[in-house]
Amino acid sequence: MRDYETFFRTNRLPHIWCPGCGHGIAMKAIAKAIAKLDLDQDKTVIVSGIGCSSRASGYMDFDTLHTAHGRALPFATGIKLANPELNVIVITGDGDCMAIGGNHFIHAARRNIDLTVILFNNNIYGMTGGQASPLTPVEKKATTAPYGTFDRPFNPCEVAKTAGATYIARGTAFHAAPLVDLIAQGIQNKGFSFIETLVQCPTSYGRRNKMGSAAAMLKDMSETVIPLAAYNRLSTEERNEKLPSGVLHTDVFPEYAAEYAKIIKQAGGDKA
Amino acid sequence: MRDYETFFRTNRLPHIWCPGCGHGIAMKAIAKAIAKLDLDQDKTVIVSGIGCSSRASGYMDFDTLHTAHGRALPFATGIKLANPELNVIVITGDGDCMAIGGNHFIHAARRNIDLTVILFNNNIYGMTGGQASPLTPVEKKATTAPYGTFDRPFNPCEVAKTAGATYIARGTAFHAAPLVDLIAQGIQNKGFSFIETLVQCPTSYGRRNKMGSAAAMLKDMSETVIPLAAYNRLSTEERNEKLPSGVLHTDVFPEYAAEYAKIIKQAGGDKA
Amino acid sequence: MIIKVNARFCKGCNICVAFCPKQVLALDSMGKVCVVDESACIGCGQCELRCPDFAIRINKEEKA
Amino acid sequence: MIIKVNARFCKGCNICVAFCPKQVLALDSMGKVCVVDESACIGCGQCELRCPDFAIRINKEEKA
Amino acid sequence: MKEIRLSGSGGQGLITAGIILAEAAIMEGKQAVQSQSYGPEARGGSSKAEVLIDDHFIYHPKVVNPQIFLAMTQQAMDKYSHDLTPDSIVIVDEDLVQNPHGSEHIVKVPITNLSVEHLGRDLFANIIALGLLVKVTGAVSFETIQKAVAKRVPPATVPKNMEALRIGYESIQ
Amino acid sequence: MKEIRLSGSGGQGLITAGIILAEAAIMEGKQAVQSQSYGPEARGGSSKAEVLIDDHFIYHPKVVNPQIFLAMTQQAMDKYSHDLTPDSIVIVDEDLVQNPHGSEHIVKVPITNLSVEHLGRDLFANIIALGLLVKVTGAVSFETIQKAVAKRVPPATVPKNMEALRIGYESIQ
Amino acid sequence: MSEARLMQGNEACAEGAVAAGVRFFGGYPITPSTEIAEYMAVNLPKVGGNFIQMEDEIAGIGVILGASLAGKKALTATSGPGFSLKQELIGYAAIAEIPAVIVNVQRMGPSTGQPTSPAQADIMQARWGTHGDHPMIALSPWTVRESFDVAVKAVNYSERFRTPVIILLDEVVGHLRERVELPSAHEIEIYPRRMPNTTKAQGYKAYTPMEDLVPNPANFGTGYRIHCTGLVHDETGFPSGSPKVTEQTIHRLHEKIMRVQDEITHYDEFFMDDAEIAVVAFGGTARTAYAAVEAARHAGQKVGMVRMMTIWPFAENVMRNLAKRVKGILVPEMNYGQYVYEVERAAAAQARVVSLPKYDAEVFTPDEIKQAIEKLAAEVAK
Amino acid sequence: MSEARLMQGNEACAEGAVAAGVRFFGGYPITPSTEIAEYMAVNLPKVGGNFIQMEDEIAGIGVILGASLAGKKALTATSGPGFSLKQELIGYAAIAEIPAVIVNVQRMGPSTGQPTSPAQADIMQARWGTHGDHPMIALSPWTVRESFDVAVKAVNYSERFRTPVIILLDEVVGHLRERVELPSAHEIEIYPRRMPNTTKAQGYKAYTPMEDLVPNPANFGTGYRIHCTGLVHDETGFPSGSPKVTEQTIHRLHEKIMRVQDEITHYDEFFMDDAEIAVVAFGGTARTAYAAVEAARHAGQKVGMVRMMTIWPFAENVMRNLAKRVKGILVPEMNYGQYVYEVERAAAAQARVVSLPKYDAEVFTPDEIKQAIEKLAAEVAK
Ligand SMILES: Cc1ncc(C[n+]2csc(CCOP(=O)(O)OP(=O)(O)O)c2C)c(N)n1
Ligand SMILES: Cc1ncc(C[n+]2csc(CCOP(=O)(O)OP(=O)(O)O)c2C)c(N)n1
Ligand code: SF4
Ligand code: SF4
Ligand code: SF4
Ligand code: SF4
Ligand code: SF4
Ligand code: SF4
Ligand SMILES: [Mg+2]
Ligand SMILES: [Mg+2]
Repeated sequence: MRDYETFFRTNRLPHIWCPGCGHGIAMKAIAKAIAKLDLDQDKTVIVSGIGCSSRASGYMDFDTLHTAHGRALPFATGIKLANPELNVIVITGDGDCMAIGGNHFIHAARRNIDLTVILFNNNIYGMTGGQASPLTPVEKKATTAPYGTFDRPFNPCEVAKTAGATYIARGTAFHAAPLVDLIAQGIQNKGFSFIETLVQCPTSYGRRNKMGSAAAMLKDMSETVIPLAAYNRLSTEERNEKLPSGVLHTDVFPEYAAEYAKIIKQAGGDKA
Repeated sequence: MRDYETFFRTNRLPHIWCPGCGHGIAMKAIAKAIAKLDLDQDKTVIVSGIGCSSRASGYMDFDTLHTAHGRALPFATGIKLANPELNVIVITGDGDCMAIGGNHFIHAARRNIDLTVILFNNNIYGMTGGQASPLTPVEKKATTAPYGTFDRPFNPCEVAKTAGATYIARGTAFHAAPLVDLIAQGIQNKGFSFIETLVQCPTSYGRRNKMGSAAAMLKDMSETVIPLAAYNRLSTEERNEKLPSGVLHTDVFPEYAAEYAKIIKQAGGDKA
Repeated sequence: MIIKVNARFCKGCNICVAFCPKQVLALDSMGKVCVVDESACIGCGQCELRCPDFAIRINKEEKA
Repeated sequence: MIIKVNARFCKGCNICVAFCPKQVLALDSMGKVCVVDESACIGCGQCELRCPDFAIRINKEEKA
Repeated sequence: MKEIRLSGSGGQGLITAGIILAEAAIMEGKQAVQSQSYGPEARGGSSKAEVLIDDHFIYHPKVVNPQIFLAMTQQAMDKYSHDLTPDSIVIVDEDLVQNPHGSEHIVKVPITNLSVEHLGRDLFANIIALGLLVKVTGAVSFETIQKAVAKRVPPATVPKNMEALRIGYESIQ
Repeated sequence: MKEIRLSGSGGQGLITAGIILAEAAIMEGKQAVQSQSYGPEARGGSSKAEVLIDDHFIYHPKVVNPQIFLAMTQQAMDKYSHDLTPDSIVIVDEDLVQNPHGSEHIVKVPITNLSVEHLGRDLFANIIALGLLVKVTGAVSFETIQKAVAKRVPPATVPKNMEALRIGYESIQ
Repeated sequence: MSEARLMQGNEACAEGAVAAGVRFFGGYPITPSTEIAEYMAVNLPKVGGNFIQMEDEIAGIGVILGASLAGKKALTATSGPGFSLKQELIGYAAIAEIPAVIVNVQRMGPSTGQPTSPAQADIMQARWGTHGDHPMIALSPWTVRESFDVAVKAVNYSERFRTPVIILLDEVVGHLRERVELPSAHEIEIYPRRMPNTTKAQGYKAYTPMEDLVPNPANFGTGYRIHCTGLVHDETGFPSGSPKVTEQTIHRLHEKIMRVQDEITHYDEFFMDDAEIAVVAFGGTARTAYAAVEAARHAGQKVGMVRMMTIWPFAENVMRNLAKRVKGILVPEMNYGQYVYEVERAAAAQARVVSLPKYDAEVFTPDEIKQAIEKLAAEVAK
Repeated sequence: MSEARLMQGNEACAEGAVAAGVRFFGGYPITPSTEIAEYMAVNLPKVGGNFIQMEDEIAGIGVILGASLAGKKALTATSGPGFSLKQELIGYAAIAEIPAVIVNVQRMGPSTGQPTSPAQADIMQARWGTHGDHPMIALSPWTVRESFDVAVKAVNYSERFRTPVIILLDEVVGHLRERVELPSAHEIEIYPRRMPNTTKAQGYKAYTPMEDLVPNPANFGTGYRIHCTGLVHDETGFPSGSPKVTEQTIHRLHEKIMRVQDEITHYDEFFMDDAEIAVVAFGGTARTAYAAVEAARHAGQKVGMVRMMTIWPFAENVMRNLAKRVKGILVPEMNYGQYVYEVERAAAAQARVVSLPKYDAEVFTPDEIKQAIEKLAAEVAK
């Protein structure tokens, strides 16, 4: 058994994601990051919303919380504030986080509350069978975009940054090894951390968009996503075709739970 | 009678905003902008949410819609799509737009749908009596921040930009004359336009924060808010104390309603 | 200059008074704006510009 | 190298096969991964790294 | 049971006055309830506060027979006086209520002006009104109302508020 | 009334097969309903499709007495066979269902393998099963099922699908 | 009538809505309603209409209310979790009198529950889900064909009464495919958008009730410059805090629908002539109930069935009379017992009312209902 | 008992919650509930608790459910529009069995309605507002002191049954200031957070029901590594699609509360000994009803009053018996008639049940109720 496998609920495996689904790769990376940091398994909480990606909480052997669609962040905020000693990790999907959960996302980032959010971005609503998400690229097809999408997707890393996140990174299922580090660094950041993880959904996205097998989709990622340094060397035009990976942004700001602790102190509640 | 006054429902005036409330100044600027552009009064729609600011819709003589708290943008989106020949102007507050309505805000901006959103930013929940909003500056007091706020406010112009708005400006009630132009330009932009308008709330914000009279609050604005060009000349440190005004950002992107019209054409529905 | 005040609209917020460069305006005992020195008015329109209540208006002297 | 396959977990997605630089792996008729040339394996771990189902594992030859 | 209604415009401090009156009654061991109703305006508009004082628990918490009706604006006078009876005592700020009505028993006092004149600002009109109300109703003793006011207002303003109370109390015979 | 249940794993195309069967029945002027049930998996897991065919309107839309039960995986065989009767005919993919049960009348055909062997991929197994079902049930004529399949599948795949139907139809006597 | 074809309930519902003139759909995907959105995405542009996927279900109803105000007939579709989220704005539509149709393809709840399993557990929510007093029209089809018809009716009622109308589909009917023959366009009666009957110059007020108690607020962009709000308002459409106006407005909202309650109460009776037991059922459950009643008849039971299409307003008179006609009423529903509360109330002890709840995420079998019929028959025979 | 003082209903409610152990408040301001949030903002930090203002009402309930899972007793407060928005997650709390208290200070609706006007029009919504089947406990205080007591009870019930509990305040009581004497700390009984009774090694399952049918899921961070979901789940807490598990789970959710229904049904009787007419009332309306009943008694009517504190579960037995004791039941409510539906059902025609609705955004006067009593008395005398 690999060390990180102690973080799986092995009796619930194999998971029910489709053959070739990238969510399994991303989940493994989280487990590895936790192993790497040697977090206390009993003091770590995984919170998710609803979606294929959000099933991950059920497979991971921590206190785990599978909330409602889009609502992982308010729950996670409550957990963190109620017990700041817990490591709170949020697993979410592109629909869960950026569509229905968009407001919670920007507000959690604004508060810089110490949560680590890993967005499993498969560019689609996987669970409900392939509807467009706010991260579906222009011209891609979806069951609710039968003529191709035309509204621009968000850049979730930029949204997180503007909203106030203090650690932002992008990784992919293809670049599975460096992804572990990106997540680990996010967990270590005392503040709101966001790791966009590109994953393939061969079933609800790849097939409809004729992107080939899961392996072919991973291959695509390997070409499209390049290290930030390399990306920065590209011309503006060249950048249109590419996405930077790695740590994209860090900043230092007071963390919400810690700041509130000060207020409790100021009010005398630390002695209560 | 001033030309722009034809855009008021004079039988509903005087309005019920408090003495010295900045919302009246901002509303007047919108009416002047409409007068300046000579918009068809019967083809212009004002949509608002709920809040003191959102009362403006009741005073303006167009088709007007006073929706629910935070929901002005979905309604406005429906109006624009259903009848793209209408000019749709949205009046909202900092709570309405950036707290409960935050998700609709970033998504409407993302779609670049042709709406003009004017945020009456008084840094507080005026209507409910002075609770903190996501735009309340750090350390200011509010009834729900009796020990002073400590979570950073959004910069709504930056949020709009990252989300995809194609026209972004900031004005103030003090700079009431240039504000008219900023709004007019926003209306002219075929896409999502956002004008943050700083206004004073002497009742629920100024008093609690010992900011003096309405006039004193306006005076403050006159010092804090400076033209973008001047702002750009400041050092990073100096910028912390100031806010830039004027047109902060423009961009060109396909507009949502127009793009959808193409889809209708593609599907043959233009002949239906 | 003709300074027109709509007393029904005026809420006595004092903004016009504060921003008038010529001390033309003041609040009366009922807390409404009043013109104390019309002749000093330079017609700059600052009062009208920022009155939140559409309660004061400056008209250039009309000919005829 | 010891290549361990957990057939119960393997969903036959072919990712490991596609990314193996040495053509060590293939899918069998039941659509599960199988090792066709264990000796060619260089232990690079690409297969294990990206298997979404934790179904394949590369162990360096254990001593004793 | 004493049934008292205080009315005026938002910002005149009548709700605070009502609260203080109710608190004073409690200090004297009585039962008291206080409620209010206001319009959509944050300032201005009309608002009313009602105070009921009794020796027994008060069930229905609103004024049914207004014994004392205070109006600090004409608008409030008109809006909240529909149920006055011939026995009701109507107290008005005589400068702000041009047309008091609803009962024969009308007490006119230049409440706001007294505040401006004697205390420099209109801010203390509500406490002057409170002094006046105590005088008219005898709902609580003057000592108690003094204590109650002192407990509620910012310490720095206690002397001025005591003065306001006295002005009100002594404004009629 | 004909009551037919098709079961297997998500992605095997059994719901499509059920739909085609129902459409064929309608082409013959009959009443038909089709329903399905599936687990939480997007692919894999177990799913079933049910088709009822009758001359009259069909009220209760689910199989009550499964006359024909098709199982394309062992898991589906086990999960959806609880209500089989001695009269039920059980049709299984003999390579994928090691342990068929629930009735004496068991028809074993290497459905998926036939698809791979004759048509190069396992993709056509559902249509082969459909041919087989038509043969066993006589629910619709072979001509009608050919028309129904041709109407549903992408035009380019019609010949292969016709071949699949035939293979299924002829796979038993 | 068009040619017979196999069609899904959700699809028929969407097609019916379009046939009734719906030209705007806004929504958010959710099982088991997503096919409606998907149908609209493909087909609305073909008839010049708009489909928009919104950021969440709240926006999904907000956008259709906006579109409706701008003159387009509009619909959204969802399931339980989304229906809960839409409640605030359903109330908005009720008080602001905006025509709109909300489809709820019910699934097993509460919360995420069992997304792919059938239920009829949002019956009471459809009536009482939003805060404050308001009337509600909710219709529940039992066949695929009727999903089409109900959609037409729902759109028409929403336009006629200017009120939100709920279509309570359930997973059984929504996902069922069955043979249908749809009416052709000329067979479908369409209630057109109400228009102002006076000009602005004649003193038009947006919310003056007509004889049928329904006002004619002008579509936006037609020159009337109306004001629409979720605050209590008077005939002008502007807020009013007056007790009289408040009372009148809330009362009128109810009365405009309740005065024609019998006209909009749709139901079928089967085998009722000599029935001593009645089964009251709706939606997918009614299909099974029919099979059970038929079987029980064959077995000699004097049992009939009343199948409700109109769920709300509650069929007060129908049920009151029914209780006088029979000795026992059985109410099978795929929930813990909801509609039965109202039946019991209306029956006023005139007949024995028995709940037959089913909440194991499966549909009833005919046998389960038949047995309950037999049990009830035995009980009332005593 | 503490010293007598003047206190507002909202304030007393907040203070009661803190006294019962609430250490977490998340919410979003809305009239007329905002004072509760404001009280918490000031006072929770003083006792080491957390106040957080969230971005909307949905987040307001989400955050308290998270805090509750992490071991803090938690409360949120809102009014109609926010209560509608919270419905989805109220259902989540019900099925995931998370203790939480939701205060709804009712105001006039639907939609924005009349924000500062009193109403009791969310009675049915409190029971049926979310999708799917679930039980509900809702309590409504009628005095300021009882607002404190009800808060304590609500927190205790939410912990004891691990279920969301609704406090149905109305604007009348929420904004009323009155003389109160509060109990001192040692007089308040607190139901502590339930804790696992077995270790992980002993095969602990988070959702195994105890004898009282309530499970003991461990607080997060205590080493049990539990899984919590809004899907239907079995004793382990993990999702299950089995019909048997589904049925058992939904049934248990109801039964854990319904089995002690009588114990948690709180009400008062006044003047009932020889009453022929009963007035059934709750919240602010009950105060006026009391005055009316007292006046009617003075005028010689044989009228009594039953004042309900427990609104849900509905006091089935109390009402059934009441109908047998009196000839007529009058139900005054500040709404279009809601609670009366249930009274009418339970009365089963044993007594004449009359609704006295009030929906003009004003409170009842004693006279209005007294007249209705007299009218009813005359009717039943015939
Ligand atoms: C309130 C609510 N709305 C909609 C749904 C239906 N739903 C479940 S998952 C999902 C989208 C999932 O997409 P994403 O978050 O990208 O996750 P993925 O499945 O792609 O991993 C939707 C719309 C729901 N469960 N609840
Ligand atoms: C769903 C809902 N939640 C809360 C409220 C209460 N509410 C009304 S206005 C408002 C905040 C207003 O603040 P802002 O948008 O900044 O407008 P302002 O009054 O400051 O102009 C709130 C919280 C409401 N009406 N509806
Ligand atoms: S549908 Fe897509 S996201 Fe969901 S499990 Fe399958 S491959 Fe993964
Ligand atoms: S409370 Fe503030 S925002 Fe509202 S009307 Fe008064 S000054 Fe304006
Ligand atoms: S600015 Fe306007 S409202 Fe204020 S005092 Fe002057 S005239 Fe009156
Ligand atoms: S126009 Fe200028 S000078 Fe004249 S009153 Fe107004 S502010 Fe003063
Ligand atoms: S990557 Fe894993 S699941 Fe896919 S074929 Fe290889 S071993 Fe099997
Ligand atoms: S370790 Fe490398 S070489 Fe060996 S099987 Fe895996 S991918 Fe192929
Ligand atoms: Mg996704
Ligand atoms: Mg504001």
